[in-house]
Amino acid sequence: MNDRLIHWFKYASPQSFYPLAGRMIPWFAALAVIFGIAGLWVGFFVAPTDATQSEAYRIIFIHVPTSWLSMFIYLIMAAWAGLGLALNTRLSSMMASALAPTGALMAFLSLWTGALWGKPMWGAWWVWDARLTSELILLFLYLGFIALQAAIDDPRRADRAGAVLALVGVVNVPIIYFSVTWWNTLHQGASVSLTKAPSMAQTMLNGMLLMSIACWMYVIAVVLLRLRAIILERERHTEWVKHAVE
Amino acid sequence: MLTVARLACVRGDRRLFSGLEFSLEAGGCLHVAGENGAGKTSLLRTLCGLSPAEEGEIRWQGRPIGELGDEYRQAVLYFGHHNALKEELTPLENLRIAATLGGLTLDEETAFGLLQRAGLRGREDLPVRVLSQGQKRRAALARLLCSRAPLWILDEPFVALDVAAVSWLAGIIGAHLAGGGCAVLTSHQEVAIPGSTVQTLRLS
Amino acid sequence: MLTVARLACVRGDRRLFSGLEFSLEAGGCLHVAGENGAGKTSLLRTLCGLSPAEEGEIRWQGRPIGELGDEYRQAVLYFGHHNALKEELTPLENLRIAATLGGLTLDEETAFGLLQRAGLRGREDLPVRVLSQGQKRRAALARLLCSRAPLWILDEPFVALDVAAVSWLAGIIGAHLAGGGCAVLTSHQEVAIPGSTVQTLRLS
Amino acid sequence: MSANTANAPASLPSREPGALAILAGVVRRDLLLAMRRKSEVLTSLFFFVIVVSLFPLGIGPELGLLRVIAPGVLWVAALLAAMLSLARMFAPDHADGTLEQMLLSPAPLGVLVAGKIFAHWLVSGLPLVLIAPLLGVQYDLSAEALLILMLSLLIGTPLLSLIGAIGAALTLGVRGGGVLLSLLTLPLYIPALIFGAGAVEAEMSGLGAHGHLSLLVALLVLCGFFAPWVTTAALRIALE
Amino acid sequence: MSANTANAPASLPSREPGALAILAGVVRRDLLLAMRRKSEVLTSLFFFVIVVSLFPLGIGPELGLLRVIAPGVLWVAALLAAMLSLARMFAPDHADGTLEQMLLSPAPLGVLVAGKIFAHWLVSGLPLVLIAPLLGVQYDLSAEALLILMLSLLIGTPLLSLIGAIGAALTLGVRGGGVLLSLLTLPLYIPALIFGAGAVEAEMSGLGAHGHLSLLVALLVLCGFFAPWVTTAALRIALE
Amino acid sequence: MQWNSLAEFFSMGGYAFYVWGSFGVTALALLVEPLLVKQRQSQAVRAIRREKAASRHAP
Ligand code: HEM
Ligand SMILES: Nc1ncnc2c1ncn2[C@@H]1O[C@H](COP(=O)(O)OP(=O)(O)OP(=O)(O)O)[C@@H](O)[C@H]1O
Ligand SMILES: Nc1ncnc2c1ncn2[C@@H]1O[C@H](COP(=O)(O)OP(=O)(O)OP(=O)(O)O)[C@@H](O)[C@H]1O
Ligand SMILES: [Mg+2]
Ligand SMILES: [Mg+2]
Repeated sequence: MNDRLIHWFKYASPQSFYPLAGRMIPWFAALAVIFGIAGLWVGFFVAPTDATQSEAYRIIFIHVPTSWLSMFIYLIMAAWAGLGLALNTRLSSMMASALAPTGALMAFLSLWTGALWGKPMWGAWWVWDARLTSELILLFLYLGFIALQAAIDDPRRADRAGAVLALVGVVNVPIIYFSVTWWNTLHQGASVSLTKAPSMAQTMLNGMLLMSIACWMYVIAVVLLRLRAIILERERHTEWVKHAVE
Repeated sequence: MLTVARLACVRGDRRLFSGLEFSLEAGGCLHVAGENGAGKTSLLRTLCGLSPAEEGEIRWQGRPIGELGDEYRQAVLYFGHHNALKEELTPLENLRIAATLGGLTLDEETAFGLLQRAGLRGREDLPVRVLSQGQKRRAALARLLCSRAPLWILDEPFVALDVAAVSWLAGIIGAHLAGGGCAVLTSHQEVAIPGSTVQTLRLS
Repeated sequence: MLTVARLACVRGDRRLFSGLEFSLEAGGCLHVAGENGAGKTSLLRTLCGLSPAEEGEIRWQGRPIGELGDEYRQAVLYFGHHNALKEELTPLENLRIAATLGGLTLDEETAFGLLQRAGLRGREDLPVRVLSQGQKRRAALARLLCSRAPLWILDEPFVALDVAAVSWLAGIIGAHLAGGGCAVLTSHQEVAIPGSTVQTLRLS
Repeated sequence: MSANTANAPASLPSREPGALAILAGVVRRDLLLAMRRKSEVLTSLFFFVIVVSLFPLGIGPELGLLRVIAPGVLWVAALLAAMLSLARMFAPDHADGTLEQMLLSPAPLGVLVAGKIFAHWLVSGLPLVLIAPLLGVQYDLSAEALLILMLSLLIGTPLLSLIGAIGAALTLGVRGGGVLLSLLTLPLYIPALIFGAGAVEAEMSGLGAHGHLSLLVALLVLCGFFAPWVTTAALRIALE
Repeated sequence: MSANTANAPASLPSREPGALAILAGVVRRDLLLAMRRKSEVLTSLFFFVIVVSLFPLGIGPELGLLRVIAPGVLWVAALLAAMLSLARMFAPDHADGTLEQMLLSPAPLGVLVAGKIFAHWLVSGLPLVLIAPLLGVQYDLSAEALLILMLSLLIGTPLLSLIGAIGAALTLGVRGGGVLLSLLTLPLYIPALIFGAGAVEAEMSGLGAHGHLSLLVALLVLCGFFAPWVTTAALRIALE
Repeated sequence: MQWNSLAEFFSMGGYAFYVWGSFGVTALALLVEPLLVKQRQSQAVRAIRREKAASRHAP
């Protein structure tokens, strides 16, 4: 085993990661606030009014980042869980558990903002569109993962069971997406469809990017925070935790 | 045959035992004693490989049981608090199914004979549901009669049995030991196995 | 207090016993013995009024139990093979619920004290599911400590208990008898109740 | 009786609760169990949500079509959810011996049963009423239709619990209880389904839901009187 | 090993069965149990029939409308019926200790699991396939549509059993297993629902069901390979 | 900048409910989540402190 690997394993132990995470959190939180303010500024005060959607389109600045994140987080969560299952590293399983609630929140916000956008644009809070449906199912997958872990008392068992589920789910997500797309496009009887602005103004794109970065930073900060709590809960009988909590 | 070194067991936030050491030779019988909640059942499940050991090592014929896998499973017979009987089926059907799972095909005649030896004459064809507590237990124990596993792990096997059945069971275990097998069992009473001396391990 | 005359019990096409007669006075304890499947559990359930008697009569304070209805139910405490515990709830919650069903409101303090007497100190707040076999049994037995029924009907109450718990339970039963109650119980072991002589009824 | 003093020492602070206290006790117990299992509450709720959300996936996304079938889908889903939760009304208590203890309890069995039915509704009926509007929105129902939907479910779900209790008690410990239970309760549920879904449809087609709703209320009153009583009798038979 | 002789006297006529014999043994055992319980087979079948027959009562008797929603209703009903029977795939064996014995059995666990999944399909999937045409007739489906319906169910129901086994194994012995099971399996079932109902709809609208059916087959092959394996892993985790 | 007055900003071209509903709920969620996590953390810390105190008092 070479030195770098040992170094890596050192940080892969909850004991050494706990303080590291504690030092990282403020930086990411600060970045989240800075990018968030910048993004909101661009979104509300720089980006012009949309020709077809008037001001309602400004929901995009929150809708798109949350939608993207909800999908990304699931992938990352499944990767960490799979790593934990394969290598039996405690920290990666904890990372997966820490990501899930935030991912679920992002999925919920994507649905919520989407529904609030849909009412003025399509005249309905909800349509059974491919994208919407698969986002709803993604939320179910998150909830399943969280519920399964919560239902198992023994944390080690919870980690492994959750990992199996997350991996099965990650295979299923693309299948769902394509099945739903195909289902929907085959019988396009719906009176409404997703109308996208033909070419997004550069400022809009900037605003969206800034907000996305802000959301990323937020997610990292809050996930690290939750990870610290999980580490404490799980390792509460070890000496180092008793020492760390003075 | 079975060697246990520095074994520890944790349930919830409670450490039930640690640093447990014993070894068992062919023909040996270990009686695990201890008060309620001492961790006897937990120990037995760990010995079977059903629960992972928190610390320490369990070796069978000198090799860790984790490595042995199927080979170890073939060598172990576990009899727990649960009877592993289907209430809707008859003792006869239950026994034959259990034998199949144990890797053995049992024809009806043989199974019939084994149940009679277990004292279920005339009850072979009733659904287990209507049997008395002790009769259920006997039906479950009939499995021991057709096992070829050298290591028997029995969790409170004498519970709910009447006096005759207790001495019958002790005889069965004795024959198993005499044939070169070994056994780990728990009980809150004294255990006397004919033709064999029983080591006692007391968990506290 | 309890008088049984010409009682018979039939299960399926099998007559388990018939012409059974006994009577039990205040302070008396009856140990029903018999091999597995002799009909002990069936007898006890009939005595409670859970199964109807095939033939014969059961009288409480001189009146047939069928007539007494609620009054008899108030007088009986039945403890069977099943623990009547909810696995998801803690022993504390289980005990308080059992008390409510028994027509008694128990505050948390008292229930806590009773469980401690049953030897569950430190386990009051775990779900029953994770308790050991004997601890479950103890949690169920705690119900006896808050019962005001004069007639206790206990089916194999000593099963799965360790030695300390067995003598604790015998003491409880002894106190109940000393207070003028009476008890019917089954067991495959000898039963010794401090301060009381036990009649034995052997079903064959 | 002199025996009493032996086991209830003077220091034991206890009193005999009245019928109402016992009722409250049973309800509290069942709610506690439901909270502890969580699933109890969530099973029927989640089942309801699932069934309702699956239909668009099977049928297609046209809102016009979905709106037409919405009252039927929502009510059938509620009925199935109620039916599934019935098996858990008495069966766990039967399996672990608690029901025996209830029968041997000095408290009147009728009160215990009424408590259990009420708790069952709180746990598996009320949540459906509360979530129904959210699901109705997915089927593009109007605000008035949503209101009538909630109202019809509010009257209808206790009815389902009451009728179902009889079936649950009758099939207790019987082989093949599951099917039997549905076989028995289903025909009894049909009037509730017809009036319930009918109320929403009538509202949507502008006819007014009043007639349907008052019939539902009449059914509820009738069952409220008789069902606990019949259930008690059925329980005694089942445990004999 | 010398110990062997002690417990298997020469007079005991027995031989070690191969993997296939064990598979057959497990299937035979589960079928025997199902026959003994009867309800096993009937529950999911009856549930399927109920759900399908309730809709016309809730929605109204117009055949035009019913025909449009028929594929969706039938497939959703099949999916729910399969989902409900899942809880009984491993849970009874878990409760009475048989599953422990299976894990300790020298036979490969994968084979045992495959046997159980196959038996589950025979008991709760196949009957649905056979009864489906009868129910389809109630919804005025054409003969071709009925054929495609049966075909899609014939491919789809084993898929449901396979996917469901994973969920059943994961939620074994877990608090609130019931909801969790539906929460976990539902999202995984959706592709099967969409392609299955889609096949029938495509046939009815004259587009041809071929594409949908081949996708279903592809899914089945995929799951046939992986599901027993994943289920085995989940079972080991559940019993540790 | 396209807003002539604060009122115009808040009315969002008549889509106030939708726009502020989205942003408001999102902001609320993003504020509440860290608080909940913080609470979880401090609960864990408190449990550990309690345990430590208990083991110090025990012999
Ligand atoms: C509940 C309703 C909605 C949900 C669940 C939802 C979900 C999503 C998801 C998952 C994405 C990311 C997908 C991707 O990038 O491929 C997305 C992106 C987007 N959504 Fe929505 N959406 C909803 C409603 C709406 C509405 C009503 C509109 C506008 C009328 C809208 C406009 C957009 C736009 C413009 C994007 C960015 C697309 C891109 O950059 O690729 N969404 N939405
Ligand atoms: N999650 C948990 N938290 C705390 N303690 C636990 C937990 N799970 C199990 N335990 C304890 O672990 C022990 C398990 O004991 P086990 O079943 O091995 O006992 P046993 O020696 O077989 O007892 P018995 O003689 O009663 O069968 C019990 O004392 C139980 O209270
Ligand atoms: N349907 C039936 N047909 C024939 N025999 C039956 C039927 N139902 C029950 N029995 C028999 O009735 C008896 C019931 O016995 P019971 O449970 O009362 O025994 P017990 O004395 O409590 O035994 P144990 O000591 O094992 O608990 C058993 O012998 C059982 O085989
Ligand atoms: Mg034990
Ligand atoms: Mg008995």
